[in-house]
Amino acid sequence: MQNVTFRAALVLLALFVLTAVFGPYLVEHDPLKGSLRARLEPPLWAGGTSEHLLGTDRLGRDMLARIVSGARISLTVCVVVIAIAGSIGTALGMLSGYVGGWLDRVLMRLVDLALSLPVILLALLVGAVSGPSFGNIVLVISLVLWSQYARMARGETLRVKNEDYVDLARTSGLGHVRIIARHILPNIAPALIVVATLQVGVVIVLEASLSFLGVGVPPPNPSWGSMVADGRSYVVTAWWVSLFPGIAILLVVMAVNIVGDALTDRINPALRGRTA
Amino acid sequence: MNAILSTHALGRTFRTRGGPLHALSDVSIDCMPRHSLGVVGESGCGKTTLNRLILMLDTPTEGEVRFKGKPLRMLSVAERRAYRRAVQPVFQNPYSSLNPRLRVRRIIREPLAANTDLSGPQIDARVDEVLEAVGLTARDANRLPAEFSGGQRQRIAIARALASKPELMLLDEPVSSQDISIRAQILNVLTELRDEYGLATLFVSHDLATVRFMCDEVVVIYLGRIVEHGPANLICTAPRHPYTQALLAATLPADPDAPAMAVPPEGEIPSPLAPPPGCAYHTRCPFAREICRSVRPRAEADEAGGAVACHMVNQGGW
Amino acid sequence: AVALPVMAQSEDDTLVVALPTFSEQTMTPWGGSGQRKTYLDTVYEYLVYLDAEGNTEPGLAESWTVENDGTRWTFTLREGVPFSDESCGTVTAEDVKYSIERLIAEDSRAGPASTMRRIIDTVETPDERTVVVNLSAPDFLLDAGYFGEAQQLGIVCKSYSESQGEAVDSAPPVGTGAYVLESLVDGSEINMVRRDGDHWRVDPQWERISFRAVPEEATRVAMLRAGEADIAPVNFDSIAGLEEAGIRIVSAEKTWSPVIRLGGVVQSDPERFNAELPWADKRVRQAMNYAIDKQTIIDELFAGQGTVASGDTPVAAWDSVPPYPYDPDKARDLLAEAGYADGFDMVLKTFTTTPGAELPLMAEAAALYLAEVGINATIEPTDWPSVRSEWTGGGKLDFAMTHRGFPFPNPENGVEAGFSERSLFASFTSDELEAKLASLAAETDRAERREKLTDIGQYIRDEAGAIFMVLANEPYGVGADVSDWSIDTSYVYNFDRAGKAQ
Amino acid sequence: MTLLSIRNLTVRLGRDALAPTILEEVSLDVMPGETLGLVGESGSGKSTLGMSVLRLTPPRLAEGTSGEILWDGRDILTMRGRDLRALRGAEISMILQDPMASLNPVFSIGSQLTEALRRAGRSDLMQAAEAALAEVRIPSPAERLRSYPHQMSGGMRQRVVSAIGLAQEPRLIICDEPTTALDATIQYQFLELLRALQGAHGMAMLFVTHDFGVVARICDRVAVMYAGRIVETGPVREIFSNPRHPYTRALLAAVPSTSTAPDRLPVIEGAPPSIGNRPGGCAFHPRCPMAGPDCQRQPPMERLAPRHEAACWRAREEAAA
Amino acid sequence: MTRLIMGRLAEALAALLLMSLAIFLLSRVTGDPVALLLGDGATAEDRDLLIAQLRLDRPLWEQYISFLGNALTGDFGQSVAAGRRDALELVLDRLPASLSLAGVALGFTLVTGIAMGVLAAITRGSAVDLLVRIVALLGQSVPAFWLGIVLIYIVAVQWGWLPTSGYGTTAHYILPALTMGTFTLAAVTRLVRASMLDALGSEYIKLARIKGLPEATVILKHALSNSLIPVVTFMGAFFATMITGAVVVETVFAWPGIGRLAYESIVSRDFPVIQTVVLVITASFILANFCVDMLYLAIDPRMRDRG
Ligand SMILES: Nc1ncnc2c1ncn2[C@@H]1O[C@H](COP(=O)(O)OP(=O)(O)OP(=O)(O)O)[C@@H](O)[C@H]1O
Ligand SMILES: Nc1ncnc2c1ncn2[C@@H]1O[C@H](COP(=O)(O)OP(=O)(O)OP(=O)(O)O)[C@@H](O)[C@H]1O
Ligand SMILES: [Mg+2]
Ligand SMILES: [Mg+2]
Repeated sequence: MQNVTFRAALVLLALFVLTAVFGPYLVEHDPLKGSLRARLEPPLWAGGTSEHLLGTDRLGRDMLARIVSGARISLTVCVVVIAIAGSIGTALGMLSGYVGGWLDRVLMRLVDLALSLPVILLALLVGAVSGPSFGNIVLVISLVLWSQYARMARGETLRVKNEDYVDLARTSGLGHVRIIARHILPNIAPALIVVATLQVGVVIVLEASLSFLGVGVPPPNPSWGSMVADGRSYVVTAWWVSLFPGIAILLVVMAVNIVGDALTDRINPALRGRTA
Repeated sequence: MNAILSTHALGRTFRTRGGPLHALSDVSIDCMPRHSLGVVGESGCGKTTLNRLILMLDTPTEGEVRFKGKPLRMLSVAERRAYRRAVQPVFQNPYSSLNPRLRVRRIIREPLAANTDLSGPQIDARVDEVLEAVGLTARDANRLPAEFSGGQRQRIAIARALASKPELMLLDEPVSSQDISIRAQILNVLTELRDEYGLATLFVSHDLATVRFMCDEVVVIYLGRIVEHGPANLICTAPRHPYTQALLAATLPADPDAPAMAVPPEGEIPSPLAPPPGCAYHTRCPFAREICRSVRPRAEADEAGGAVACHMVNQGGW
Repeated sequence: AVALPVMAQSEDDTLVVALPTFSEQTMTPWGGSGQRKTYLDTVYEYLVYLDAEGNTEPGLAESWTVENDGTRWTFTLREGVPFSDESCGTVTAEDVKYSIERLIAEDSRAGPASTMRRIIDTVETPDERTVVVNLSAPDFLLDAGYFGEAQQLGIVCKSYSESQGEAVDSAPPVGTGAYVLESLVDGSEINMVRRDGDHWRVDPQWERISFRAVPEEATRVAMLRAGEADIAPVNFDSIAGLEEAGIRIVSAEKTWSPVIRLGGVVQSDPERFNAELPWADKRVRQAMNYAIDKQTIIDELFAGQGTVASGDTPVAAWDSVPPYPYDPDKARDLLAEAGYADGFDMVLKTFTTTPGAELPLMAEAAALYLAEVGINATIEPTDWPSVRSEWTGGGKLDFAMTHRGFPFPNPENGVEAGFSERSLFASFTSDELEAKLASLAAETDRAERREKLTDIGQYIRDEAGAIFMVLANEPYGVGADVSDWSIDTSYVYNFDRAGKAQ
Repeated sequence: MTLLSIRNLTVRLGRDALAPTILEEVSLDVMPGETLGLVGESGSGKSTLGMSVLRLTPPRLAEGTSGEILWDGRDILTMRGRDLRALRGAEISMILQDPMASLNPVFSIGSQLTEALRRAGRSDLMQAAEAALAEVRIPSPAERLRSYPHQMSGGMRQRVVSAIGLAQEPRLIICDEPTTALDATIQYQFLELLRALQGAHGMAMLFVTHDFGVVARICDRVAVMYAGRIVETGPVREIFSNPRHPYTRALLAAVPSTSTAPDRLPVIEGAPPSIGNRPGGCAFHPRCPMAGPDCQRQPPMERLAPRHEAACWRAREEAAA
Repeated sequence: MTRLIMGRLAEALAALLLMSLAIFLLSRVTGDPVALLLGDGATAEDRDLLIAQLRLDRPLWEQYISFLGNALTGDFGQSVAAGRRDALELVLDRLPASLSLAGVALGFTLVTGIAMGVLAAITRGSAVDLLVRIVALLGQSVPAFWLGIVLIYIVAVQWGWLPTSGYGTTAHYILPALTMGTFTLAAVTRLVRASMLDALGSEYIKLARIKGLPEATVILKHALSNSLIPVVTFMGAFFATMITGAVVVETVFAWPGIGRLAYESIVSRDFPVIQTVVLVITASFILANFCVDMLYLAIDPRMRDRG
């Protein structure tokens, strides 16, 4: 049972990545071009035409094309955010755990503070400073998420630091940098990968909320989150506008979580549930 | 003959929430070439602390460790490298002492690459050599630790220690996590290597029987202090300190007909945060007198080449 | 903060109006923007009212005259109109004078405060019932304009306001309207209850009017559908669905004007004129007007509720000015002529206001059309304060923005706000236009003024001072419990005149 | 008259008949009042055997359990909820290996102890708890009732665990390596305590350990396990003086002692097989110096002396040699 | 104990200071409220007048210092937009609505999450387990605003069971709390399931079973009490998520809380209110974390003996 779901999730994720990479070459419509005359057309089976399988949005753009190219945008946001938040969080967390002492205390307080940041307000402020842009979203979401990596990296570093092989490396006279690079980082990486996996969903949903408040991925580029946000006024009249990107989000989030859970089970069951 | 390594009134006090914790106090030992010294004591008595101080993983709060007569903190960079080559540890837990992400070859190379000037091929040759010395094969060098059993891992750890041709091996309970059949194998490997390479060993253990097997000389520690010190056969047959006697009594022989020992242990081990004044063992000692409660006994050397820190023994009290 | 609401107390008698915002949620006419008229108009009354055709009707002023080429207005007050607070008695000239002076005071936050401050010279009260207003510039439309129902000069009780001191903005309002404040929940509900006795002007059918702040349009629509709200402004896209569900749509006709304003073309001010812009060339501006199929945008995005605009604010005098037709070929020709055959890149900033949720959508639609003629417009969503401070900050702007053209109480002031060099908000002028405006300001003949105004409109249209888009309606969903209700013109909500279905 | 009789207990990793077996065809009897030692190296299945008796194995192993465990003639393996609960604690109890982990960290000693006493039908719970602590020689028991586990030393905790185990006066107590985590001197004290308690309550004890010293000290009888099977059982003196299975013999020889210091310890080459790749036939044969072709077949348990049995084709030869 | 509290207090002050500085700077560079307050047709003189009135003409550091100084005396300034109302009063007026909603949402999340987590743990690997985890995940993958709107349409409009929006009665809490709590539900469920599995596999649970305790006691008393410890650790973070989610949920459900106030004040550049709101939110986080620490002491005896 577990295995079947895990495989299904993996396949789904692979599809997601493939769609993000190759999808735009496969759909015939331009996700940015539409015709006002063909706006809000329902999907094929709900009375629409084969021209637009999943219908059209409020500017007459093809939903399928937008969902496909939205995959790329959402994936890019995820990857960039996770790369930024992950590297900052990991670096600080490792430092905190490795050095210890007052630095650890200060950094961990900072993490607590970051956890209690009213993120969305900050996002709004930042959004207001320079308008919503891809960079801002990434910045703001990273600002929220780095702390999770820092926590995990610190905890794991503390664990690994106490492993005898680290002491052995020290008795061999290895420098701190080498010890961190060779002995600590590779051994805390799996836990961080799990965090990263589970954060994919968080990022997508957070981006959607920011879009709702008007500081998400700027139009006309479609992200799944902004598509759901755009479609909220049509929940009754043109349900497909928000439902399809919503389902896309749902499937991906579900898949990454299942994969993430399975990874945790495999990599380090002690981390189960302690992430994201 | 000069000691490879010696400790002089070595002490380590940890600052903890509960106050100062004297993990180790006034410990002086000498590790002579080709000589094997055992350190026995129960959990928390400071065995690992001693090890870490020697390995420079921790710094003493009192006293010092000397390498061939020179205090560790005064070593030059080159001497430090030499020290790191000369003194090699093997730790208790073979699962934690091998980095699971590195192949065996990398693990064994590490001290060589860091502390010797050997070239790449020379190092590789050395890796193969030590692997064979501990009963593994050169092929094993390309595997990951996870592919080995506990006993094999401990062999890898020993190979790693052996690689830089040390003079002294520090063995911190190297077999206590092993099964009986594996334990014997490792102990044999260690004694064989010791004889073959002419190594000195400092063997730390909580088990008197293992120490007896491994060592010429034994130091008994209780709550961070040496209580008795002497040749292994004497300690295990005619212990004089009441604690050593209790420890011996508690080391149950695999013989249903063995007589119960005269001095069975009593009471709890006191917290190292609040060690009893005077002789730390007086709370559990059946022979304790008034003086034991107030005056800390000094270790006095005797004719057998040992020393006992006990008022009663030293004053011929019993 | 007053008492908590009396929930669900005879909902049948309560007219629930769901509004996107209470704006500043202050209770004095001068305490904030005109958006608060939604609820304040049930409390405060005006000197002059307008009928359905926009003609003036007596309000708290029984009669009035204008003299001295439009610079001296005399209002005679209606007798015996009582304030809701007994201690205030009836409306006197002193109350009116106080209300005017308070509205134009330096710390007033009312929308028209600065313009009014500029034109009002002195206010005199020769007797209890007479108020004389001396203007520093002629204004023939003061009655229908700044002093009228569509503006913010609600008449307050002087003694009450003064006794409240600084706190008056959040104190329960005292006016002469048919309702008084019953209770409020900060940011959520403002509940008005009908005053006892007959009212001189209206005969309210609803015992209570409850205003609810519901920022999310989808929620407002849900409230209408669930019968929780009786009246609520809705988006054009919601109209079809609501009508299907049996909800009536009542629109304020042509009350606002979605437009795309072009930055950096305040040509008479070197500080604010950016000659490097493609649209510094009139032909480019015209091309942009030709390129967009505005009728389709109206049909599709505005549910047909609007007409193609020929100006960037709703001004009646410009009704005769013909709008640009949709002619992409002509647009391409003009662009080519101007040297932009391959088009150019531009930034189009957009934002939502309430109402005005359609602006970003309109921007995207416009961008789709502009792309057809080679103009690549990048949409930059932002918020109103940001663009507004950028726009009013002066300097050579290099972007365009969507904007919501407001109806001005006095169209001449509106034209000045948008097209006079003096105004911070100006989006386009030229020396020629400045001259025309000066001539308008000096004109004292009523008919001539109208003529000149129309001429200005035609000029701005020909110069393509903006990308004129739509003259749009403002749709409200109205539930079955409300029998008749209408918005005559913008900012006149008539909630106190809403009928109740039997 | 046996107290507990285990018959052909097989435990697999799951229901599947091909799943790896942890225990294979284990048969074992415990007599009233006796102490049976169960020795074997890590992974040989000692804990699984102990847990099976109380039906405490995780679901996957429970599914794969077959055979019989008879208690008063009733098969524990077929018991259901209420009967099982009546059995646990009151009839058979258990002391676990890790004194640090076997007490619930969030409840006081007193509350954990009274839980067990309440089941025994005691009404004077506090006094009874105090007495129970006093019996396991915990100083100032009244105060200790209010302590939390983390406030006690390992030895004390293990004594509390035994007090809980004994609270309902069971007829059999299973001890799963209860002293492994203890210091030598503390282990000694604890063993003495257990012996005394056993004497006082007259209960039988199944003592799991891998330490022959402990076995020699407290057991009447020993069962030696290797790779999920019992390879030899017998009275403790028999086993120590006359071990018949080569594995038992090798194990005994491999233990260092304080009384002698040989140059080399006799060793068993190789390592115990991990579950899942146990060799066919006698699981010990790849490491056995005496193995022959017949060792490819599983040797039956053979009676060598009245109470001494071994499963080895060479058991008799050995006696002769 | 006192040391713990003093330490916390010092940290809280530092955090508040840091936060106030960040917000101050961030809000000042986002443009000023002047443009918004000026009527159409205003001139440059009008603008200068307003700037002077709002004291925005003074240097930034001076503005900040005077803000800090006033804040120390409890004066957070007056709202620029909302008719000179006292900013603190404005925020405190809205605080109860937000806190009560977050409280109800937190309660809902905890109760449901714990129940689901326990259920999943004791049926580990079964279809029930999978179902629970999927249901929990659903919540995490649906943006709150969308869920809110869909819930309004289904529950309030279609079925007519609950009010669509607004504030006042108990019924008004249900949909927003559900919406707000759903996101963290997955986290709680996951956490409880994991720690419950740890607990169920632990030695002390074996001991409890060895005692012959009924299964319900074993699970609900012994296992659950330990599984709740990690939940408590994360409660501060959950609370933070709730308050953060408030901006969205309060907007959708027309809830008069500080989330929306904050949003509106940002949109109108109402500096005093922005600052106050953010500080109040930060302070409430710190308070919440402090409560969590206290709760920790209550639930885990091991903590009581530290420091
Ligand atoms: N970093 C530290 N901080 C505080 N106390 C410490 C630290 N390291 C060790 N101790 C304490 O010092 C004492 C000696 O510890 P050590 O690890 O040396 O004992 P040991 O003899 O090796 O015990 P074991 O047999 O359990 O390994 C113990 O009481 C331990 O708790
Ligand atoms: N739930 C389980 N799932 C999978 N394998 C298990 C499980 N429980 C036990 N085993 C395996 O069964 C074998 C026997 O385990 P058991 O704990 O009974 O050994 P033991 O003799 O008690 O060992 P030790 O001396 O280390 O306690 C081991 O190889 C173990 O890995
Ligand atoms: Mg140690
Ligand atoms: Mg076991």
